[in-house]
Amino acid sequence: MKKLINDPKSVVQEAVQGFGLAHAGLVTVSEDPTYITRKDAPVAGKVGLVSGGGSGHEPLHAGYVGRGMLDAAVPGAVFTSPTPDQILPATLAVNSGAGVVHIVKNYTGDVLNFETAAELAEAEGVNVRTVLVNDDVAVEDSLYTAGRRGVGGTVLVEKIAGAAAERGDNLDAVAAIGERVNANVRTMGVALSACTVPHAGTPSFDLAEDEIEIGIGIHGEPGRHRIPMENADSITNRLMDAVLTDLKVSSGDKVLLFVNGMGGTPLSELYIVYRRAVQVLADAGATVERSLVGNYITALEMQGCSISVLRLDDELTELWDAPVHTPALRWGV
Amino acid sequence: MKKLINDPKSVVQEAVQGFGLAHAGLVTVSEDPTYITRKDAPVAGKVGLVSGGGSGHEPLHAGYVGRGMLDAAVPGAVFTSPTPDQILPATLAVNSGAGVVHIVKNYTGDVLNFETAAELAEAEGVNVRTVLVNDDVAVEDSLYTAGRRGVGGTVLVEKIAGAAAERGDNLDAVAAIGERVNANVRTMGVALSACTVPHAGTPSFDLAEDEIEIGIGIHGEPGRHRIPMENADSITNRLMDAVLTDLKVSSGDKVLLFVNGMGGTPLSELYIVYRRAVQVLADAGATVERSLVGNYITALEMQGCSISVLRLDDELTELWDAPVHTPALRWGV
Amino acid sequence: MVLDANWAVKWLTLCAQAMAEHRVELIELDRAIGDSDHGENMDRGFQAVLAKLGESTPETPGAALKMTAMTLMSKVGGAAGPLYGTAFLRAATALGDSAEIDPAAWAGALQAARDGIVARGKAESGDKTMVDAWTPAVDAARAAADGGSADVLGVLVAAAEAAEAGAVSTDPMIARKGRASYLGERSAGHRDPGAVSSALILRAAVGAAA
Amino acid sequence: MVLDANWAVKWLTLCAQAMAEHRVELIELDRAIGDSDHGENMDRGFQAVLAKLGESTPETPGAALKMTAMTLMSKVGGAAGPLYGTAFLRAATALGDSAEIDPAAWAGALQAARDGIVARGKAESGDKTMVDAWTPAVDAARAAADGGSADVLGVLVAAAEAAEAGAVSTDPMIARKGRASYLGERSAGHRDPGAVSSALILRAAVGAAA
Ligand SMILES: Nc1ncnc2c1ncn2[C@@H]1O[C@H](COP(=O)(O)OP(=O)(O)O)[C@@H](O)[C@H]1O
Ligand SMILES: Nc1ncnc2c1ncn2[C@@H]1O[C@H](COP(=O)(O)OP(=O)(O)O)[C@@H](O)[C@H]1O
Ligand SMILES: [Mg+2]
Ligand SMILES: [Mg+2]
Ligand SMILES: [Mg+2]
Ligand SMILES: [Mg+2]
Repeated sequence: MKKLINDPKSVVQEAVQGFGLAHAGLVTVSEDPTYITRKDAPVAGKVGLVSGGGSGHEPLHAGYVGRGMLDAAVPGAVFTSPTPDQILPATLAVNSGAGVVHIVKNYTGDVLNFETAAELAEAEGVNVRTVLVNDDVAVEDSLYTAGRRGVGGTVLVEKIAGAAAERGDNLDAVAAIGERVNANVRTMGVALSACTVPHAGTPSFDLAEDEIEIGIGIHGEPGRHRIPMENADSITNRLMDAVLTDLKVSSGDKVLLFVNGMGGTPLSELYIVYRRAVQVLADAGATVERSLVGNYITALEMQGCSISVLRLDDELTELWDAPVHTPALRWGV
Repeated sequence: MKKLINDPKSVVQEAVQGFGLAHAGLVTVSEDPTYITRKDAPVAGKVGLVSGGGSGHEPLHAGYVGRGMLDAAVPGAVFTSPTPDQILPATLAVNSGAGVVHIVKNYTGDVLNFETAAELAEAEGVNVRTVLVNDDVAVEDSLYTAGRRGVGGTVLVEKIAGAAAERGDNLDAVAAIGERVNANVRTMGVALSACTVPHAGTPSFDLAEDEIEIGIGIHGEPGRHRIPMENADSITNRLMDAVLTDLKVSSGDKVLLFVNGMGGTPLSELYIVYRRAVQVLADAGATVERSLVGNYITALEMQGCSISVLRLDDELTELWDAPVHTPALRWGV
Repeated sequence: MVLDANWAVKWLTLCAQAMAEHRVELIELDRAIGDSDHGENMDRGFQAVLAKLGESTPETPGAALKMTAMTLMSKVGGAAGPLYGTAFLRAATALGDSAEIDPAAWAGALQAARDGIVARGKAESGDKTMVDAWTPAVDAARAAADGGSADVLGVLVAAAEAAEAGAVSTDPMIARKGRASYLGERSAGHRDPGAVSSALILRAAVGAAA
Repeated sequence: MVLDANWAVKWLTLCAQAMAEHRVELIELDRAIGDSDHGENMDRGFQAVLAKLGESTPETPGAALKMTAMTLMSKVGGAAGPLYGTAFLRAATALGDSAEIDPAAWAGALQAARDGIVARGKAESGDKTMVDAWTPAVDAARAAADGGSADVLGVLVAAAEAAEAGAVSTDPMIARKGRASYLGERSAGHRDPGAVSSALILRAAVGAAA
């Protein structure tokens, strides 16, 4: 394992310190317990948005703290959800009195820790709503799983709910918008290589030179199944097929297409995937109204990508377009 | 070699197509010959900025086409400079009559091809100035080399010269600003792993599990020397040492600090490097006034980073802060 | 042999030792069907417990377990943090202020811990989780305590052995809760890391009493 | 045996064949001290030349070389594109409209090509570039032509052999031009890819005349 780190145990702490130094104008970093808040938090009258999860998915979530998106991000250890004693103070710090929305990716650990923090915050008089993101079509949402995972769609939920909060929507409205995004987005991912968790030191799974994992999440878990390597168009077809079927995309739909790199794949390859995904959508009669291509929710240095399709309506489009000013996503300001 | 591609021979073409689809509001893509122009080019009265080089460094250069930065980008084959028959029409397409600045990274191939294109453009009545970027302190600039390479500093030259052109500076002034940036920026890079050029199919060099290459460029060339793996702080010290010595940074200097990922390194690691680099600058009495952290000029999926330090003055800072609206760099708009 | 505050301190110390020793093994188990962090999480958590024990010595077993609950809750994260946090908290509550624990009380504490895990995580037996170590452990402890023949050490041993067997029993299971459930059938043929760490904890309880 | 338009077409066809055959070898050489693209660039360039030859047949050797120059210039890129482009262009200019090339004219064309490469690239002998293949080739061709004993095939052979020896001579050199110069002393011990492709081109000229 070769990484630009000093000590596996200090990876998160030092990365957060560097992040704080690089974006001192935008964010404030609390080191113990670790969380990051928007510089001007709490924003008077505004609903606060808090998200968090294991580290290793950067720029998620800290990169999305700022105007028009998150008020706070709570990073856990690498691939380990944060703890209530981090989530609670982050929640309190961004509560202006208008309440706080927790955006939680659906993993047992995240759900349990945010649940506890929400209870504790409620006990301190803060109204908390939780938006659970579970957009991963690779996992069947049934009694026999922990439910679909939250993956690429999380970025879209954070952006759009963030815009709703910024325009002054109340607590329930912001949560409702977040849920609407989640209800209309589906994601599917592929890995060409595994990633290596610093403290583990070995790749999270073993993949032969001619194999790929279809249906991976963002934690270096193996995917749903393993197939021989295929070309970009075939892989894209597979992912799009799963996404479009589950989302029931039909002719005339307007969508946001999000091709996300898992961390170790060159941007040029993401554009090759994007190109094919647009063709698939066109064949389905849908039009791509907005797009996002890049490394926005990653799994360390994993090679691969995920494709998310969000069905848009006018309001979601308007909120997507609204100004955002964070370290990792910025426009209109 | 596992890559999200269809055919090594169509990588650039398909990536450019995807890029054009994803950023149709910002850019226009010419496919044969291949070049990308700003949607509203030529901008009346404005000096045109053209850059280009081999592909594989995305988002450079096409990602920087747009308001406040480049008017055109000319991508060659992977790691191969583009040809005059691409550069010439790109130059003509963005010439509003105010002349065109070529921003050229100092590599024999780029220099020769841009030289020819500039001659041809001049023959068609376009005034061309060339800004040669050669910020890589890993290479000695002497009679015994092809001179220092253009690496990380290129992004800063393109942004700042682009802002000068946007505010209405004339041809010589834009070129002079570009040269001033180049004169005040130094870069040094490290690779933890090699990258694989699609048509070659094997990694560009072989590196043992406990070795790193110090002084790499952005083409997967081996570096100046190979050393045993070190921790992030030691590596950062080495890079900063070379950069600060060559740039003669002294107490009181204000700088822009740019930690660039080579493509396959997680963002969190770049922040760990950034953190140490800030400490080194503080020890030297310099203050970091602006910063940039991320994958901005890459070498496919290479793992590693480069550090660039640009000595700022008030004008350069103002131009850095000026609005920019491109696929890969955006603020103030 | 009595289960008092001294025993509790020794137990937690042995837990910390066990997690450090089995850190890599637990990471490897989690690597196979999860995300490679369980050993790191448990080690970090129990090292923090050890640090707390260095700061002040709890007066009762219940106080020791409550401190452990709070520490694990704030240091472990992931799924295991809240689950073990709840388990230790419920056990602490069950033990109350007692200075010494008798077999029945211990069986009751284990039961409370197990119920806490189920209440939080909603897993059933056979879902390939730590519940598959805890449930047989609780049953064995209860049986040993109820039988009346076992002394308190016998109850600890019964629980530990049952937990270990329970961990082994997860091998062929297809996970239906937690991260391993994403793998579907591919999760079969691997041992659940949380069940293994649970068995380590219950085995440490024996060591502390021996 | 005369060097006419037919020969030129055959030469360029054999060049394309050679580049395709040696594509991987040239990539490997460039991988060691450059950026792994030389074989790909040359193959792409000469495939384009081949395509042009399929569209229309040049009337003179000079016309064939001029078409080659323009095609390489627009299809090869990198350092090799402009350098070979200039080389073929200068050679074409030297040959003018002649329908047939005699030994002296061929030596002159090679000289012009070499001078073009030096004018563009500013490399000297010993800098570990294609110049180290071209300069001995020019000298050998000139000597053979001047001696008067060699027929035109002899001149071609002399140039090819000298270029091949020249390519081998780059092995111990430390690069001072082009991408390999960044490596400093680490460039020694490797053969320059451009010198090898140059030797392939000059060897193909022999094949076309044989
Ligand atoms: N719903 C659940 N109920 C009981 N135990 C669970 C549940 N989900 C996960 N676990 C346990 O947690 C263990 C994983 O813990 P850990 O790796 O630390 O957390 P994470 O899965 O968040 O990475 C699993 O091996 C399993 O025993
Ligand atoms: N200044 C120069 N003069 C002559 N030949 C050069 C010069 N620079 C590079 N070359 C030749 O070009 C070859 C490399 O070509 P190629 O790999 O296609 O281009 P690039 O170096 O741009 O990737 C070298 O092997 C060398 O022979
Ligand atoms: Mg985890
Ligand atoms: Mg090249
Ligand atoms: Mg885990
Ligand atoms: Mg090359």
